[in-house]
Amino acid sequence: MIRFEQRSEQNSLWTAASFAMAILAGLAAVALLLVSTGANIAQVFDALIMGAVGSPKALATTLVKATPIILTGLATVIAFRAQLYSIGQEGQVFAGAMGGYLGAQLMAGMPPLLFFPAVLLSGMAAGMLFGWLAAMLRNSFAVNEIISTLMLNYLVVYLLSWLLEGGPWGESGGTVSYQQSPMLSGDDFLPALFGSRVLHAGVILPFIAATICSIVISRTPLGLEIRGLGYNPVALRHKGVNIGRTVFIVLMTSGALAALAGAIELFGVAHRLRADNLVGLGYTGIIVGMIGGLRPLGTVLAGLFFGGLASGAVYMRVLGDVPGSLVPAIQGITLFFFLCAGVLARYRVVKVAVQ
Amino acid sequence: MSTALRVEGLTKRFAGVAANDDVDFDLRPGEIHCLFGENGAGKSTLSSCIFGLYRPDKGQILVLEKPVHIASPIDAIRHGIGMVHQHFVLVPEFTVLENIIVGTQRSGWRLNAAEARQKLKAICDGYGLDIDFDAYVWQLPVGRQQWVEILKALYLDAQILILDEPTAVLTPGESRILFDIMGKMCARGLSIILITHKLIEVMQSNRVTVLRKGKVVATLNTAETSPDELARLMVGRDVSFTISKQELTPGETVVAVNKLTAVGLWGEAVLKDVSFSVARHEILGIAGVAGNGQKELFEVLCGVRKPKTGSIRLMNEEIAGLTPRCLMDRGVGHIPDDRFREGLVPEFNVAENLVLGWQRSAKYRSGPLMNAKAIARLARDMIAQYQIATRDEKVAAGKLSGGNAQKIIIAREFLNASGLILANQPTRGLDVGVIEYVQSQLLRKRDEGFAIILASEELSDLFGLADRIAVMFKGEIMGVVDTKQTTLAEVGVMMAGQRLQTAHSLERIQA
Amino acid sequence: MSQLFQEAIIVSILAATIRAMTPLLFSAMGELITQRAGIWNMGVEGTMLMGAFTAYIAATWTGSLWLAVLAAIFAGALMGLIFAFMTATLRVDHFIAGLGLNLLVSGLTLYWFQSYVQGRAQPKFASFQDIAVPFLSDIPFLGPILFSQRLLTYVAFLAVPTVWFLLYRSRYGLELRCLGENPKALDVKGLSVTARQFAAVMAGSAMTGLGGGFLMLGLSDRFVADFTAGRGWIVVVALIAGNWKPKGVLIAVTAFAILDSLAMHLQVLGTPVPRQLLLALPYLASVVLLMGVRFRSSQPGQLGVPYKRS
Amino acid sequence: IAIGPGLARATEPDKLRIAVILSAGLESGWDATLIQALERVKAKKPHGLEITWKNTDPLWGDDAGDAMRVFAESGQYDIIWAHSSYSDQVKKLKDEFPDILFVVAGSGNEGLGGNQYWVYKRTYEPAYLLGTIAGKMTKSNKLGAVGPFPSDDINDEINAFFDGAKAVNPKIERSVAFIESWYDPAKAAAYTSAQVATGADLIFQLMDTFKPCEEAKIVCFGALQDQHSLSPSTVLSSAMALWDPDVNHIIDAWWAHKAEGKPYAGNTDKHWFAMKDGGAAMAPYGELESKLPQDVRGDVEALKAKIMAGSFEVPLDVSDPKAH
Ligand SMILES: Nc1ncnc2c1ncn2[C@@H]1O[C@H](COP(=O)(O)OP(=O)(O)OP(=O)(O)O)[C@@H](O)[C@H]1O
Ligand SMILES: Nc1ncnc2c1ncn2[C@@H]1O[C@H](COP(=O)(O)OP(=O)(O)OP(=O)(O)O)[C@@H](O)[C@H]1O
Ligand SMILES: [Mg+2]
Ligand SMILES: [Mg+2]
Repeated sequence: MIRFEQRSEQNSLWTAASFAMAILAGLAAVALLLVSTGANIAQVFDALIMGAVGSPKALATTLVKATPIILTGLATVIAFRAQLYSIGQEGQVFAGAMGGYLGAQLMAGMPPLLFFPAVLLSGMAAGMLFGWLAAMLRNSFAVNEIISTLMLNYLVVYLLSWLLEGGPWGESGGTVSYQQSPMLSGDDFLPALFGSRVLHAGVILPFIAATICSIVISRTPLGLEIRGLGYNPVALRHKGVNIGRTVFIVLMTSGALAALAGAIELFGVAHRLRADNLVGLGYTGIIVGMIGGLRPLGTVLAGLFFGGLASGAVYMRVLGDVPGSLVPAIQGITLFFFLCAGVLARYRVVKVAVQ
Repeated sequence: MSTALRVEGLTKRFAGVAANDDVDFDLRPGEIHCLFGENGAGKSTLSSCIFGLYRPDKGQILVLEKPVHIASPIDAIRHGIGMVHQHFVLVPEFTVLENIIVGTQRSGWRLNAAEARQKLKAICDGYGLDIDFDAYVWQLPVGRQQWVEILKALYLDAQILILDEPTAVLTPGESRILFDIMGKMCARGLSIILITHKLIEVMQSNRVTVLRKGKVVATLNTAETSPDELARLMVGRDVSFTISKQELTPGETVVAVNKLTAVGLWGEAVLKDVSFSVARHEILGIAGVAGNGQKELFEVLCGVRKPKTGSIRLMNEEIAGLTPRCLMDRGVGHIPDDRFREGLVPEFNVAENLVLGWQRSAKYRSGPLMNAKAIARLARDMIAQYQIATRDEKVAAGKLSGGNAQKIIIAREFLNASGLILANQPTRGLDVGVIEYVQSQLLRKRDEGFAIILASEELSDLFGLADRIAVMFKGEIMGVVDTKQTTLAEVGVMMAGQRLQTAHSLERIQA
Repeated sequence: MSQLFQEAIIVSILAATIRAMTPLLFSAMGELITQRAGIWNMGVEGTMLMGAFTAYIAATWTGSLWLAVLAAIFAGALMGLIFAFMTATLRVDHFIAGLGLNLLVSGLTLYWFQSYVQGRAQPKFASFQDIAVPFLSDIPFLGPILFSQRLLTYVAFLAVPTVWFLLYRSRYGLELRCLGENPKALDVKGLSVTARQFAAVMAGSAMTGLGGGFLMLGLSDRFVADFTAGRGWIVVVALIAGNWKPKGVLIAVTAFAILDSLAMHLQVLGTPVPRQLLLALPYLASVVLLMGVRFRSSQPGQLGVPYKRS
Repeated sequence: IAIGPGLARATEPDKLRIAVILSAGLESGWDATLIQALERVKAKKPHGLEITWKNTDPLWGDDAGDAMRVFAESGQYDIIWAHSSYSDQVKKLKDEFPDILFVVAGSGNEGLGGNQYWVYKRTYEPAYLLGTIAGKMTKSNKLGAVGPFPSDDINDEINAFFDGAKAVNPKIERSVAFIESWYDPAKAAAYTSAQVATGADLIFQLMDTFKPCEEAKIVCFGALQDQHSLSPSTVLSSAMALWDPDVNHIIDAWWAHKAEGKPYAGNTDKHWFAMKDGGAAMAPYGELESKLPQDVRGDVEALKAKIMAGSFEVPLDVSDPKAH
C-alpha cells in the first residue's frame, strides 16, 4: 500500500517534477478531449506552438497578451494572500481603462514623457477608487468583499456602457456604433518597442510590478502584515497592526494593478475605449494568479503561458479545424492539473506495510 | 495482574523527530494513571495514538491483554476507549445535546433526541452532574464545556477514558468536582489516563508515568513518590517550588485605572466602574473565575477593545481608547490567554512570530526590507534562552506544543515591554519547569521596575507572585487586598461575588 | 411610471419574479447544503452551466425533458464529485478550486457545444410549459402569480422547507452542520469527514445542476456560450446575504429577483431613466441593502477551511 | 495565348479564396446569412471564378486582428472578410498587404477607403413592412421590440418597424427593451414576457427568442434571417438580410483590381444595398399566413411594390428608439 505523507519542507526537485507531471497530464487530457471530437492533435499542437513562440512576432504577441493578465494576476496575488477574496479585478480593468481615458482627455498635448506616466497613473487611480470602495464597505459596513466586488463588476460595466452610449464619451459623428469611444490620437498610443507593430512599451510593466510585489510580499514589513492578515487577523490586531488600514492598502493596491492592465490595453492595444476587448481579463487574472501559486513570479510564468496559449489560439483557429473554445478548455484543464501538482509537491509518497 | 490497556514499544515520529520513542505503558482497571512530562514530551501524541487519531510507526496496543488494531477513533470507541482532547472539540453553535449525539445515531432519518436525552440523564444522575442539555455550548462557561466533552465520551460507553489536560481550563473548585467524579468513575470500573501539569493533581492519581523527550523515564506508584522527585524526573534537574520574592517598596504609579466601563458586542456591560492602580516594582494579581471580565479588562488595557467611559493613565498620560500600536510603543507588553488566536500567527514560523508587532522597528530592518539575519539571530537567542523545543526558527509556530508556543509569546513580550506587562493566564498549560521559569522572569521584571498585571486561575500563582490581589466578579472589582494580609478564604469569598467589606465581616463572623 | 401600479403589471412583475427565482432557488439551496458542510463551492456558475449544457444535449438528443432534468442533476453531481475530490481529498483552496471549475466548464461546454452543432442549424427543443393549478390559478391576482408556473417552480419552492427540515430536523442535517462548524467533532467520533463532505457536495451540486437545468429547460430553448450569464454569482451573493439560512436565502433571492423584474418592467414601460441605471438597480440595491443590515453571522465556522486532522 | 491586353488576361484569376472572420458564430443570423449568401454566389460562379472560403469561429478585437494577419501572411487568401466592426484592425494591416481586399461589415467601423471595403447592412425597409402588418393586426395598439444594444444598424430597423406601424395606425404605443447582452436567451425571454405582460401583442424579436410569444400565443417577427422554422406557430415573417449583392459587389471590385488592374477604391461612407437592390427582404409568411387578413396582405404587397419601384422611400431613423 502507498500513502501520501506531508513533507515538512518543499523539495525543489520534487516540486519541479510534480509540475512537469502536471503539464504532461494536462496535455494528455487535452489530447483526449481532441480525440473525443475527432480533431487532428498534431496539427492543433503545432499551430498552438507556432502561434505562441514560433517567430519573433508570435513571441511579441504572446508578451502583449500576457501583459494584462499578469497584472490582474498580481492583483489577485496581493488580495488573496491577505485572504481578501476580491474578485473585482474584472471591473477594475474597466475602471483602469476609463480612468486612463479620462486622463488622456485632461492631459492631451502633454509631452510623452509626462503623458504616459500620467495617464497610466490616472487609470490606476480609478482602480484604487474601486479598491477603496470595497475596503470601505468591508471596514465600515461589514459588507463581504466578495459581494461588493462582484456587484461593482456589474456596475462598472453598466457605467461604461452609459458613458459610451448616451453619455459624454460616445463616438459621435459618422459611425454610431456599439459602445465605443472615438479613436485616440496617434500621439497617445504607447510607443512601440524594437520597431515592432505589436510590441508596445507597456509589456515591461508587469515584470517590474511582479518584482516589486515579490519583494514587498516576502521581504518587507508590509508583506508580513499582508500574509498575517490572511492567516490570523486577530493576532495581528493584538500586535498593533491596523487591520482596517491594511485592508485599504491591499484592496487599493490590488485595484491599481488590475487597473493598470486596463490602461495598458487602452493605450497599447485597443487605442479606443470599448468594453469587449477588456472582458475576461480580470477573471483570467484570477486563474493566472492561482496557477502561479499566489506568488508573483509564478504568476508571471503562468501569465506568459496563458498569453502564449491565447496567441497560439489564433493560429490554431486559423490553421486547424477545432473550435476556438478549446483554449478556455485547455486553460481550465491546466489549472486543474496545476492545482493537483501544487498538492503533490507538498507530499511525498511513502510505502507502508499492510498490517 | 491483568491490564485494561497496554502499550508496547510504541514509536511515533513527526518529520523524523520522535515524539514517542519506544514507549511502554500500561493502565490497570479502575486506576487513575497520570502522564506527566514537559511541554512537548509527547503526552498528547501517545494519547492520540491510543485513540486512533495518529497511526504509530511501531509498537502495539493491547486492550484487556488482547492485541487490537486501532486505525481510527471508531476502532478505539469500539474497544471502549474515550478521549477528552487537550483543546475542545465542540460545536459552539450546537446545544449540549446536539454536541453529544451528533454522529452517534446509526439509523433512522429523523433526529431521535428523546432516547439520547434519557440515556444522558441517567449518566448525569449517576455522577451527580447537573447540566442543561438545551443550552448552546457558546453560552456555557469554559468549565461547563469540559463536562460536555466528558459526557460525549461517557455517552459512547467509554471504559477507558483519556483526559488530556482537562483541568487547564477549570477553576480549582471545578477541578475538585472533576476529581470527585473521576473517583466515582474508577469505582465503577472505568480506567483513566490523566494528563496534567499540576503536581497537586498528579499526587491524587494511583500511578504516574513520566515522559521526557518522547521516552518513558519512569512509572511510579504515586504513593511512593513526591512532587520534588517527579519534577526532577521530568526536567532532569531540581525544580524549586518556593517562589522567593524580594521585598520591594512600590515606586511611582505606572498605570491608574479609574471608573472604567466597557460594553460587549450586543451592548451589555462587561466592565463596570473598574478602578485600580499599579506602581513600579509591583505585581497586581487579578483573581476571579474565568469569564468575569478579566479578558475584557486586558483587552481594554492593551487597546483592542475601546472603553465606554473612564480613564486609564499610563505614566500620567491618558491612554484610554488608544490603539494597540500606541500602547505597544509606550511599553505595554501583553500575554493574551488564547495563544494561538491572539498571540501568534500559527502559520508563521517561530522567527516571524518573535518579531510580530515589531516588524517595522528599525532593529529588524535594513532600509525598507526586513533584516532576515538580525531576525534569525534574535530567534536563535530566544529559542536558547527560553528553551523553546523546536528544530529551528523556521518551524511554523502552529506545529509546536502549547507550552512552547506560549514561550514564544512570553519571549517576545518580555523583550519589548518597557513599563507595563499584562499577563493573562501566562502559565496555563505550561509544565512546572517552564512555570518556574516564567514566574522567575515575572519577578525579575518586577525587580527591574516594571508594573505587572497578572490574571491567573491558579491562586498559588497569585499568592506567590502578586503584591496585591484584585478580585473580579461579573465585570466588577469586588475588592483589592494586600497579599500578605489576606487569606485564600477571603479571596474565595470575593470570587463568589461578595464585596470586600462584606467579605471582611463574613470572615470575622466565621472566625 | 403610473402604469407600474396597474394590476396586470404588478401581476407580471411578480410572476416574472417567481419564474426567475426558480433556477436561483434550486442552486442556492444546493449551495446552502454544500456550504453548511463547510465546503465553499465557488463553482456554482460552472456547475449550473454544466447542468444547463447537459440538459440541452439530453433534451435535443432524446427529446425528453424529464430525461434532461435527470441529466442535469447527474451532471451537477458529477461536478460535485470533482469538486469534492479537489477540496476534501486534495485539500485545494476551495475558492481557487471553484473558480477553476468555472473556467473549465465554460471552456468545455462551449467546445463540446461547437463540436455538437458543427455548422448545422442549432437543434432546439420544446421547453417546459406553465402548469395552471386547477381552481387555484383562477384566483384573481394571486392565481396567475403563484399558480400558473412551471412544475419545477413548485418543486423549487418546496425545496426550501425540505432543505430546512433536512438541516435542522434530520440526523444527516446535524452531521452536515457539524461538518461546517467543526468537522473534528465528527472525526473524533470515528466518522469519516471526507465521505460526508463528498456526499454533501455531490448532493448540493446535484441541486445546483438542476438549477442550471431548469434555466435551460424552463426558460430557454437553446444553448449559447456562457449560458448562465452570471447567475451562479448571484447565488453566492444570496447565500452570504441570506446568512446561510434557508429562509434568509429565500428572502435574498426574492429581493434580487423582484428588483430585477421591476427594473425590467420599468425599462419596458419606457421610464425616462438611462437604461443602464435600471439594469444596475438590483446590483446597486444589493450593496446598499447589505450596508444597512447587520446580523450575527451564521457563517459556518469552518467554511472554506480544508480539514486536516492535526 | 494573346498579347497586349491579353497580358491582363493571362493573369486573369480563376480562383477566389476568401477568409471569413466571424463575429458571433454560425448560430447567429448575422454570420449565418453571410455564409448562405456566399454559398449562393459561389454556385453562380461570377467571372467564372471558383470561390472557396474558410471561416473562423467568432473572434473579437485584437484576436480578430491577429487572425487577419495570419491569413494575410499565409498568402493563401485574396479577400479577408471580417464580418463585424474590425476597421481598427484592418487599419494596421491594409497598407502592408495592398493586394488583399479587406472587408469590414456593419456599424462601428470606419471607412478607410483603399483596399478596405465597408459593407453596411440595413433591414429597415422590410422592418417597416412588418411594422405595417403589426400596426394593423394589433388589438392593444402596443408593439414591442427586443434587441441587444442600441446602435445605428439596430435602431434603424426598430424605428422603421414602429414607423411602419404608426403609418397605418396612429394610436400605436411602442415598448423597447435592450438587454445589454449579445446572448442571454433567458434574459431576452424575460424581457419579452414583460413586454407581453405590459400589453404588447406583437413583438419584433431581434434576439431569436420566441418562447414567450409561444406561451402568450402572440405573433412575432424575426430579424436577419427567416426565423419561421424556429417557431412556426408564432413567427409570421422576418426582416431578412441578404448579402448577395454585397458579395457580388466585392467580388467585382476584386476582379476589377486583379483582372483589370484598377486600383481598389473602398468606400469611406456607409453604403448599403436597399431592398430593391436585393440587400434585404421580407421573409415569406409561414403557416400563420391564414391569420393575416386579406386586405392587410394586399396593402403590404402594394407597399412592397412601391418600395421596390423606388416610388416610396422608407424613412431612415437611426436615433435611439425610445418607448412611448
Ligand atoms: N502533527 C504534528 N506534526 C509535527 N510535529 C508534531 C505534531 N504533533 C506533535 N508534534 C511534535 O511532537 C512533540 C510532542 O508533542 P505533544 O503534543 O505530544 O506534546 P505534549 O507532551 O502533549 O505537550 P503539551 O504539554 O505542551 O501539550 C512536540 O515536539 C511537537 O512539536
Ligand atoms: N455593399 C457594399 N460593400 C462595400 N462597399 C460598397 C458597397 N456598396 C457600395 N460600396 C462602395 O461604395 C462606394 C459608392 O458605391 P455606389 O454603389 O454608390 O457607387 P456606384 O458604383 O456608382 O453604384 P450605383 O451608381 O449603382 O449606386 C464605392 O466605392 C463602392 O465600392
Ligand atoms: Mg499535549
Ligand atoms: Mg440591421
